[in-house]
Amino acid sequence: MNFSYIILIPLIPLVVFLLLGIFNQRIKPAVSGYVGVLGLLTSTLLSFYTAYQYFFVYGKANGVYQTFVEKTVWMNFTETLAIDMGVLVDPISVMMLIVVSIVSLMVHIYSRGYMKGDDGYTKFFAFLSLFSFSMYGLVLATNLFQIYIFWELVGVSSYLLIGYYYTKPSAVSAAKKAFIVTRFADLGFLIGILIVGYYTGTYDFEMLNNPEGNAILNWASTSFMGLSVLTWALILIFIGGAGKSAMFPLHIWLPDAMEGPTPVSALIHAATMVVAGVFLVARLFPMYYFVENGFALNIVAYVGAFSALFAAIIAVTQTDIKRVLAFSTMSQLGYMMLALGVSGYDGHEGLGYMASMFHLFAHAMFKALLFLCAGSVIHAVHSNYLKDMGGLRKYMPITNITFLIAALAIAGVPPFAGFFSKDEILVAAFEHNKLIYFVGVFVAGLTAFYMFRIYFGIFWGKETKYEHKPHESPISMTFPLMVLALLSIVGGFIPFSKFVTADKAGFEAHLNYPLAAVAVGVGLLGIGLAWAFYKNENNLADKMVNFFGPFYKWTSDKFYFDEIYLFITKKILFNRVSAPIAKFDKKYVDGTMVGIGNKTVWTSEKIKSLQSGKVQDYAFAFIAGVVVLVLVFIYMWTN
Amino acid sequence: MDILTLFIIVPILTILALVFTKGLKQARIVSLIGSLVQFGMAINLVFAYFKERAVNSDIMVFTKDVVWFKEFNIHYNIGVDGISVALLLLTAIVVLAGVFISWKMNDLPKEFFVSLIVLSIGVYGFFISLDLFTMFVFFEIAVIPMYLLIGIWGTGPKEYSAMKLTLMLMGASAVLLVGILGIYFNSNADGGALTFNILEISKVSIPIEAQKLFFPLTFIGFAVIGALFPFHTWSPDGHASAPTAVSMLHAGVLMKLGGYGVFRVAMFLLPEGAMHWSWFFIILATIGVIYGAFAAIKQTDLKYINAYSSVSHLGMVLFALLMLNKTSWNGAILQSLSHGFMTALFFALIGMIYERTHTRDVTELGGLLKVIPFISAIYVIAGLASLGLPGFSGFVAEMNIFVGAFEHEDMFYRVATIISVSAIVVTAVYILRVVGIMLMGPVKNNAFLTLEKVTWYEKLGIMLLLIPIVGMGVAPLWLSDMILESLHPFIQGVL
Amino acid sequence: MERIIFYSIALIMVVFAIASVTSRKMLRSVIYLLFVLCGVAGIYFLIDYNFLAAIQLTVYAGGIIVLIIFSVLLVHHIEMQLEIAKLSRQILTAVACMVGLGIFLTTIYSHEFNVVENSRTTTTADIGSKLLSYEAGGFILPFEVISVLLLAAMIGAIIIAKGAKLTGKNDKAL
Amino acid sequence: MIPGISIYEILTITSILFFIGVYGFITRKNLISILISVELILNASVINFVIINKYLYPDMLQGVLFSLFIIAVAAAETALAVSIIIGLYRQISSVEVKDVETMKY
Repeated sequence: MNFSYIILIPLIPLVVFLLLGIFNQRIKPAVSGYVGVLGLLTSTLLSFYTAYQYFFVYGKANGVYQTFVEKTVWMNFTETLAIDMGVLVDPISVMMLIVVSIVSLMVHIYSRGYMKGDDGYTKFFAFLSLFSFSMYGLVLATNLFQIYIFWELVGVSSYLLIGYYYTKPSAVSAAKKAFIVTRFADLGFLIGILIVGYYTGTYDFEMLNNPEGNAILNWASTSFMGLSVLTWALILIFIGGAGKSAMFPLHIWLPDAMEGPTPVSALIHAATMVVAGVFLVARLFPMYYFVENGFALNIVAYVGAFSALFAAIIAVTQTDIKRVLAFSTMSQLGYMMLALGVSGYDGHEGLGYMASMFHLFAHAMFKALLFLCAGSVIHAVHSNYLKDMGGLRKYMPITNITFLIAALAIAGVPPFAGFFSKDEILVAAFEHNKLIYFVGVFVAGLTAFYMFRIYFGIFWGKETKYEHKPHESPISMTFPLMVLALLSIVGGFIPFSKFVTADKAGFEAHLNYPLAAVAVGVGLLGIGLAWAFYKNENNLADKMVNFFGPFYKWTSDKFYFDEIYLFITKKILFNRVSAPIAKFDKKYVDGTMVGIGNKTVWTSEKIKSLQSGKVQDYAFAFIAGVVVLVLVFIYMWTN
Repeated sequence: MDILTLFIIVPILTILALVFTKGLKQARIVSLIGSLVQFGMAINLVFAYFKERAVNSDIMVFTKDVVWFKEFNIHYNIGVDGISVALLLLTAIVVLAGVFISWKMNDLPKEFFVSLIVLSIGVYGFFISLDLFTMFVFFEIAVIPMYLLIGIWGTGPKEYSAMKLTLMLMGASAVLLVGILGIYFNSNADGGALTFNILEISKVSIPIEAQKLFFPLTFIGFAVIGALFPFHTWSPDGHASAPTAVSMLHAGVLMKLGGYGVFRVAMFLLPEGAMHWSWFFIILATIGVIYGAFAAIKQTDLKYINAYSSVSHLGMVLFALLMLNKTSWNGAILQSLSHGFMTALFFALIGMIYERTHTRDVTELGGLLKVIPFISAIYVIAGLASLGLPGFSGFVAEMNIFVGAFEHEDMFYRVATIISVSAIVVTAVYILRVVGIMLMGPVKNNAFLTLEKVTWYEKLGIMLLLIPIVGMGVAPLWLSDMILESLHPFIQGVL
Repeated sequence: MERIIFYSIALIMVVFAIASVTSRKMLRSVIYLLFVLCGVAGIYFLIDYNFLAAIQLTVYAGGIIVLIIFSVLLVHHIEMQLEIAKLSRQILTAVACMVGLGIFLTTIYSHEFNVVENSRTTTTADIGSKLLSYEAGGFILPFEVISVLLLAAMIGAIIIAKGAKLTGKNDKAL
Repeated sequence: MIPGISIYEILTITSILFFIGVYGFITRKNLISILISVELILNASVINFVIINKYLYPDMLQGVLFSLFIIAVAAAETALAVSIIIGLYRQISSVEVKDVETMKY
């Protein structure tokens, strides 16, 4: 079982990145596109080979999928604590390899058409490769520190790609926002890592996740403020995950991140990087589940559920199609989180875990597809706004069909991929927590509604006057659409419960027909409403807007979260903390030092008049001094 | 001639050769040759060190001892361990890069290069000395040329800055001298011969009362040059006024003398004092870390931003040293190295930007990525390195510091650690702010469109600094292990 | 008889000395000084040092005073009132001087002088031979030094008083 | 020897003269007046030399000779002082002390 070749999967994009980055100016754009695609194609093939080998050839022993680790020391902290670099092969990492590979490859191909003629074509592919490298590194990480390292690297690739149109101020500030918000979350992650490292003495997932290992068994040994320190650590780590996965209230960067080129949104902000948070929780799932009886896991569940609901509500009111998709992403990520949150560990109990991973997989396909379709539409009409679109089905048939497939998939209509994964999630939620279940069902309805709202808004509805007649995108762009659409259709039939489960043993999952019926019903209801409101021009939608009144306004302004954050950063952090510190430094700290200097000068200024230049003064001082000295001496002698 | 004394001799020879040069062209060629030789020697030293270390397990290797002032038992006593080797390499690289960056130094080139090399003599001497007094002498040699370099070749209120810097550092030296003499007079409690030799002093136990008295003096004396809050204010003004190469050398190397001195003298010779006082200085260092970062957010002058960022980063070094364990000490040394390369790179880039646009005010700049892509891209990379991105040296250093600092269990240390850790977010804020305003966005001034592209010597200077940053960040193992090994005898003293 | 003469000379000296340092008219001040110097000569006469007294009269009273009077006349209007120091300054100085005087006097009076009763007179010849003697205790070297000093002072005085031209040249040279 | 007059009385007189000279030196504001005060101080000390020679060491002439030297030096000094005063007066038209303080600080 030699799997050292797996190291090549991340390394090839890295080499491509270095190549394109260093010879940026000297490479013809067309060549760089081919190099990028080719590099990723190799990685993709290797990923598929790995998956085949792992799942079907050697992965299983005694009915349980084994974890294979190959690693080498990267840096020593102490005699026992070190950062290792290596690859870890287990079901979720292999699954993530597949997800990343497919989406990334599709996006690479798509970008060749989408970015054609752009100034920074080579740079774009370089950054894409950097991102792919980081993402592969992240999913293959063997320990917390390695995942943190790649975590930061995906963060920075995301920063670079969001700020790709760097002359546009909105893109610059969006990139900055994304990086700083996620960095803030990473602070929690890092502190969590430090705590884990200190109290368990290891960063290795194998050691940490072993249900019979010291880390999990001794969770109660140290407590802080009523909770085990490990619970705190897991909560902090979850904050890191929540930052990347745009969970409430760290979600504000995701909608703005849509300033990046659309392929980037598809790759990073829909399919891969944003699921890193979910992946992180899944990666540490045994710890979440066993430490303090899943206290931290409950938090994950509620945060996920709330984010799902919150984002879905906002998505209904947005008019920028990419933002609708962004909030939809956030909502679906909430879904995955809540699925993890309601999951158990053994066998069928771990349904939530399996469902979450399943949904992650399916979502990656159809959400990437949605974004790429949106990109195709934007490419055609040169606008992000719903009001500039309408009736495009005639001009862009392929985009129309693929978008419809994706929308049906996300709405949970059988037999598309979303139906199966969402159904498993709802079943898991129903079995563990009814409240979360109802939230889930409601969100499913909302999802169907807003997704078909934009679908009808774009492809049906009133035809807008276009300056240039929109046309279907080139084959390099539609090919990925078709591939992803195909995957969105058949993806649901993959028997995930055989492969990816919490205890790695696999189980038989069955459809729960009553619950599935409810979910499908709600989805169809949402689609029906959207049909009624938006398929043809009518004023039903406006009536609804008026009906909800101020609530609509809040929602479309995203509940003013951006403003709150802006207030905290600009008003409080910049003006109430930073500016006073800068002033304090100038005025008091520096002032004291300069003051000491000035006092010295002042003193000498004062005493220099003693040196008046008048001989008489000196003579007087001399005489008086002699007299005084003599008196002193006499006094001392006589005593 | 032994391998270490050459580090003093070669610069002296360079200076002698410089005296006979005429004009910029000859001066820079001579300095370049001198610093290239120095650079080669530093690399050779690394290999020689590994070779020697394999057969020699003394604390210091390549030692040599010559009496030069008998009455007070002052020796020219030199030797290196892994830490000094790393710092010597840093110095050689930064000096070489500094020569490249000063390629077009048109005013009084000869005098400029002479001062620069005198400064480097001080630094080299400081890192190889094992005798407190000799160390102090070299320390002063390093500080004095700063006055000339800033006062003559500087910009802006240069006289004021030069004066402020020199006076504050001199003040610190005075305090330091008291500390060193305190150590000297307690170096033999049983009434034997007094000594300045660090290794010998470390073997005797200085009375606890004396340690408590002299630790703060020694610590502050060294830490002022390491920009300890609230004695950091010389640094923003000094850096802002200094010419590019001097800023590089100063922030990159000279400020490292502080951390190194604290470690070699204050911590090593006065361990009980260190433990007694650590809480107090941890508070100062923590304030410095977070305070420097916040102060940097509001600055508009590029050099001020970088200077405050140095306050923050070097605060981290002192913070790590005060944590008194191997991991954090390793982090402190790595952070010194990493900050040395990074900040030198920053100052080099700022110098290039200033040379082209004639302003350092961030608000006047914009869209530079479009007009000078190479410099701007490297600035972004340096920025990312500075905010502790994995793959660059800063990350390696900071993680060591944090993991080390986290080994203390009690609440005080925990809080201090978490505050310091949170500085990484603030760092991101000010770095990205500059990157966003200055490099990205639309080109603000049409005059920028004709800016000169990067030249070969600038590229060389940049690459010299960038390679170690990336090297340390990607493969930290050999360096970190070399330092860890050298730390061993030092940590024994504390435990 | 000598007592009476001595006391009257002493009185004159002290009174005129005080007058000399307090008078606000320059010329009067100089004349008062002349009286003091004459008093000094008187004391030399009393102790039988006639040569010294003569020197005192010729050099001091004759030479120096004339010099000073000249300079006064050159730089001053005779009627001009001199500025005087602040009262506080005067009092302070007076107190310091009084205390100093007190210290002097207590020291003097507490010291037992080994007075030798005599009535020797010193002739000019004695002084002359002593002054030019090469032997031990002779003063030939100081005598020569003083000669050089006087010469130097003479040249110096000429150069300084000549002033403007020379300094003008010097300025150029600088 | 002055019959009936002890050395103490003479020394008292010279001390008084000396301090009058000091007083004048410190309080007068005019260079010439200061010169006058200096003469007083010199004279007081010259008398001391002579008197001590006469009363204590009548066989020797050191005191007398020294007083001669002092007189000579005083003459030289006065000559120089007067020339300085005149030179100064030519330059700044004043011989007041307050105008001559370029040596301060």
